Amino acid sequence: MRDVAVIGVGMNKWGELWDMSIRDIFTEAALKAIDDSGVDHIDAMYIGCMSSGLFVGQEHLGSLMADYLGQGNIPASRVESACCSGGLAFRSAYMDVASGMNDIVLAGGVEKMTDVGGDGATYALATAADGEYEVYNGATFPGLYALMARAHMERYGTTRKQLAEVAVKNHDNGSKNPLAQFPFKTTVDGVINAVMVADPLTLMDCSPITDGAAAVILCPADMIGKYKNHPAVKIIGSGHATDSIALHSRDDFTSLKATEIAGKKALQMAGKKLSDINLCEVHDCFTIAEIVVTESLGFFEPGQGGPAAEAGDTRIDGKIPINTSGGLKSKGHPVGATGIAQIYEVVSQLRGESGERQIKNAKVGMAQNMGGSGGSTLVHILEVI
Amino acid sequence: MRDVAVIGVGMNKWGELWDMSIRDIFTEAALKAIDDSGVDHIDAMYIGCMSSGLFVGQEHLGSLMADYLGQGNIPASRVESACCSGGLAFRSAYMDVASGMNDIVLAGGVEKMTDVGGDGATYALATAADGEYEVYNGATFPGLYALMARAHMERYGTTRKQLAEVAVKNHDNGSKNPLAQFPFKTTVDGVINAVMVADPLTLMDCSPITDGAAAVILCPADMIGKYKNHPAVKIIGSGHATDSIALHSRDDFTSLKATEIAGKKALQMAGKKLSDINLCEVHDCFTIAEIVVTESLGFFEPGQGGPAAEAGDTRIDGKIPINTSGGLKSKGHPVGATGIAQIYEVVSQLRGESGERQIKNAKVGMAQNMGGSGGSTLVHILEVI
Amino acid sequence: MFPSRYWREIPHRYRLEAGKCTGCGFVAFPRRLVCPQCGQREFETFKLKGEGELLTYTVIHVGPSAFVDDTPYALGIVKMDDGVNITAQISDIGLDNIEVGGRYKIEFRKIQSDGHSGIHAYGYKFIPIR
Amino acid sequence: MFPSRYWREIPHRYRLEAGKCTGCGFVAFPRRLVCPQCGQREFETFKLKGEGELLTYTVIHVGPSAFVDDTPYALGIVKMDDGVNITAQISDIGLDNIEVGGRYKIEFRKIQSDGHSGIHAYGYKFIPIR
Ligand SMILES: [Zn+2]
Ligand SMILES: [Zn+2]
Repeated sequence: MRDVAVIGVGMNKWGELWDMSIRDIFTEAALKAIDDSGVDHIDAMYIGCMSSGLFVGQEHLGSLMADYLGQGNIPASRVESACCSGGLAFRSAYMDVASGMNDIVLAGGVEKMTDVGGDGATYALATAADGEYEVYNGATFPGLYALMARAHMERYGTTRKQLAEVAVKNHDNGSKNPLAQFPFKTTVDGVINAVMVADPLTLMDCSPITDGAAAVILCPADMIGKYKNHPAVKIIGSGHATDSIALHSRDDFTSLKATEIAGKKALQMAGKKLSDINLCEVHDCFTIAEIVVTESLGFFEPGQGGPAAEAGDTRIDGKIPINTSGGLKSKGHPVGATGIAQIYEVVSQLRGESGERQIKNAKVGMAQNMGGSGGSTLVHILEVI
Repeated sequence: MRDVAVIGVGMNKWGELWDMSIRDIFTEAALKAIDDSGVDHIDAMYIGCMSSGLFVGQEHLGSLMADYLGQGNIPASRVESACCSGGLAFRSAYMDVASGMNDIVLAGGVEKMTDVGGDGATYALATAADGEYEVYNGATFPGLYALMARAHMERYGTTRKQLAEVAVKNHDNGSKNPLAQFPFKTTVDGVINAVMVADPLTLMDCSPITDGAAAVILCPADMIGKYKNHPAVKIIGSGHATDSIALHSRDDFTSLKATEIAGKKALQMAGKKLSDINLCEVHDCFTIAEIVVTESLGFFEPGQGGPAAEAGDTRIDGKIPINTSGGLKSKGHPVGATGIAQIYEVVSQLRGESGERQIKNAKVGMAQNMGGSGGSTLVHILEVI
Repeated sequence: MFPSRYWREIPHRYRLEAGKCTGCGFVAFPRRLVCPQCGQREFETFKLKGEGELLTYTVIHVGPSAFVDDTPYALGIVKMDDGVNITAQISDIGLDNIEVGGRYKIEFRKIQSDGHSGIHAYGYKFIPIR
Repeated sequence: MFPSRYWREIPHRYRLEAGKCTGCGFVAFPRRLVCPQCGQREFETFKLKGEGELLTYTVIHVGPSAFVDDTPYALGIVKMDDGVNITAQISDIGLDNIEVGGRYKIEFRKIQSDGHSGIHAYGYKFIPIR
């Protein structure tokens, strides 16, 4: 396998982008990534998108986006793994370059979620769960994560306040991210007293409905000499694993096996220990998710994710900064784009270009992107060179 | 890049599979491929599916299918490129093995189209075209291919009878395929006098609505010694290209540029000439498609595809057998599965296992799989070793 | 709702028919074509007894349109004594009285009403065993 | 139908607003962010004159539900004199009288009616120039 580097990143301001179609949202982010990298063309493209079919009545994004990006007749593929479609696009582009098939490859992610109403969005998102044996019986995504939260609280004594601390920290970070959808700050009381969605999770435990896109440019590491706008960042580890689509089919609701396996694979491939990681973007679709993921990746012992969040260990100046970007919670969660936006953040931090939220001496960063209630996970590790 | 071989193929009987869910349809075909190959596990999986979101309200097939195939926590990805999602799954699996990331990889395709009614299926399929600038104005898929047919007839004098000959030939072939959805034979008059769908195309010019799946197993060529149930078949060429999603955005409606480019790329990579190809499966979603594709691949000069079909050049005993399987027309067209079923046919022919429809001395075979009105195309070339 | 899909799931939803692997005894609900535990492909029909223990639950306040008249409603995962976990709504108990570890049995109930035509869809719910 | 999507396309559908690349003159309908011909990203608003020549057509006998009352209807691609191709329905002419090469102009018409509420959606159709 060839070594692969990320030489460009791009992302637009996320939010309710009423005046933009999905084709324009994607193209805008892709052009930013191309500009950032300095390439004059791309050889191939991967687009992560969860459900443009249900959200905007349009499939076949490979053809559509290659067309609107004006890059000629290049190979362009859409990949899907629910909310980790973006992470999957990144891995697909990585394998494409690593295999030697193409040199300059764009990995992007997009979701246009606000063309349908809240109920349409709930329906579309629920297709990431088991349609016949979860959704049919009334399960929603906040509901599934609430089931995990309850189990975690019962087993480890995780508190309502600890969950809220995750949201408070991520909104703090997001307030320093000019591209975040909700850059306001919040408080523990603000989270706990928000409208109840699925007990114990309130609206402020949940990531929002968002329109947005992000894109990055990959090339073989031995070609980076040509593109030196920024410090070069290498992809040193990639892990991908699945788990049962239904939460109830798993032995344990307080850990995430796909995340555990994907994390270990990525570390092994990278030849790194967890203590080498300087920052990590994780899939905080709900506050409880960040707590469970940080435990399943091994940053904290099982049951210690909540206390660690409360102690500030995951803040920008903490032991292991988690979601310096603001996470899905504050930055927004256009599902297909989220995994690429995580890479955007990790690369920006490793380059030292994260402005107000920059952490010190970031050399190695990790991104964990998750689909459904944890039925699929991608973990990537990047290092600045 | 490592050399890659196909060591197993599987497919179920296609049709209206009322009593099977999408998870069972896929799993059945995948188990057949696993059995055919003799492998005791798979390392990773790619699933081509156009729109399980719109057809059955279920996304996240990577997690679902890995779960129901009982292969543990393997990486499993869903890829989509409308009606060539299967071909894309094959290419993705090929690159995965070629890159060295995984060894035993399953490429599968599935579509469950009959859970929705005809109108729901029409809506779902139309998402492969430009939703805002074609479908909004009343375009349907038969309509888009009828626009190509009219242009081809005006420019080259292609006749109504020549279109019909494609359907007659493909039903002849399909009548020898025990897995085909519609293994009946038909006549030129039978095609021409069928119900008009989009002038000049009748119902018998159109591929049907189908439930079905197919799967193949890939491994590095240097591992085939372990799996010798059948003659080994190597992947020697892979081409992937896109074109504008809207038919009207193209300079020419009588040829398919993405097919032309993908075909050339595949031949170049394989180091073969068109005259080396002993059989070809093409994407005959409509009769006119087979004529245009055989021209765009270069088997016939522009305008000669119709006369060639009439002269019998594309029959099993003709100069270049096209769609020995019966094609999409007779075999059925569960959109995400079609590209993998083409590989199934090519491998079966190259192994000499195609029974009544076996062609003589098949050494090199080609498969061309197309999305939308030609907005994306995959071409693969395989050789028996 | 997809009618043929609904019809196909009736053996599971109405009759709690699972599959038991003839190789290792793994209980699959719904039935499967291959055992995730031992890889065998033969299952015998196995009717769940339908009693078990609540592992976790939530009360859903914001529900999908098909359930909008039912909110707030409780949803839980029960570990059946037969060895399989099931997700369903919890009924016939005050929302404040639900506790992890409680015993529940499965009963056949109306699950949702679909769209304008108001067709009812049926299935199983958890009812407390007192 | 998706209301915000419909609203977003009004400049194209109601006013035939295209974009003309300031670099090479390429006409983009709908407007684009980058020119596929020269790669530049500046476009000026350009109102299509709305006349051109029919390149190909079909008569659709089996239509989607939104158009089911309209079948059979003709659909064609017209090459606008402004240099861009457009797909739309052909109206105000007998289905047997349509010919490739005919001259057509664009008119603003009702395109489809959506679902039970019967909200009308508007846009352009091709009308023969006699
Ligand atoms: Zn077993
Ligand atoms: Zn230009």
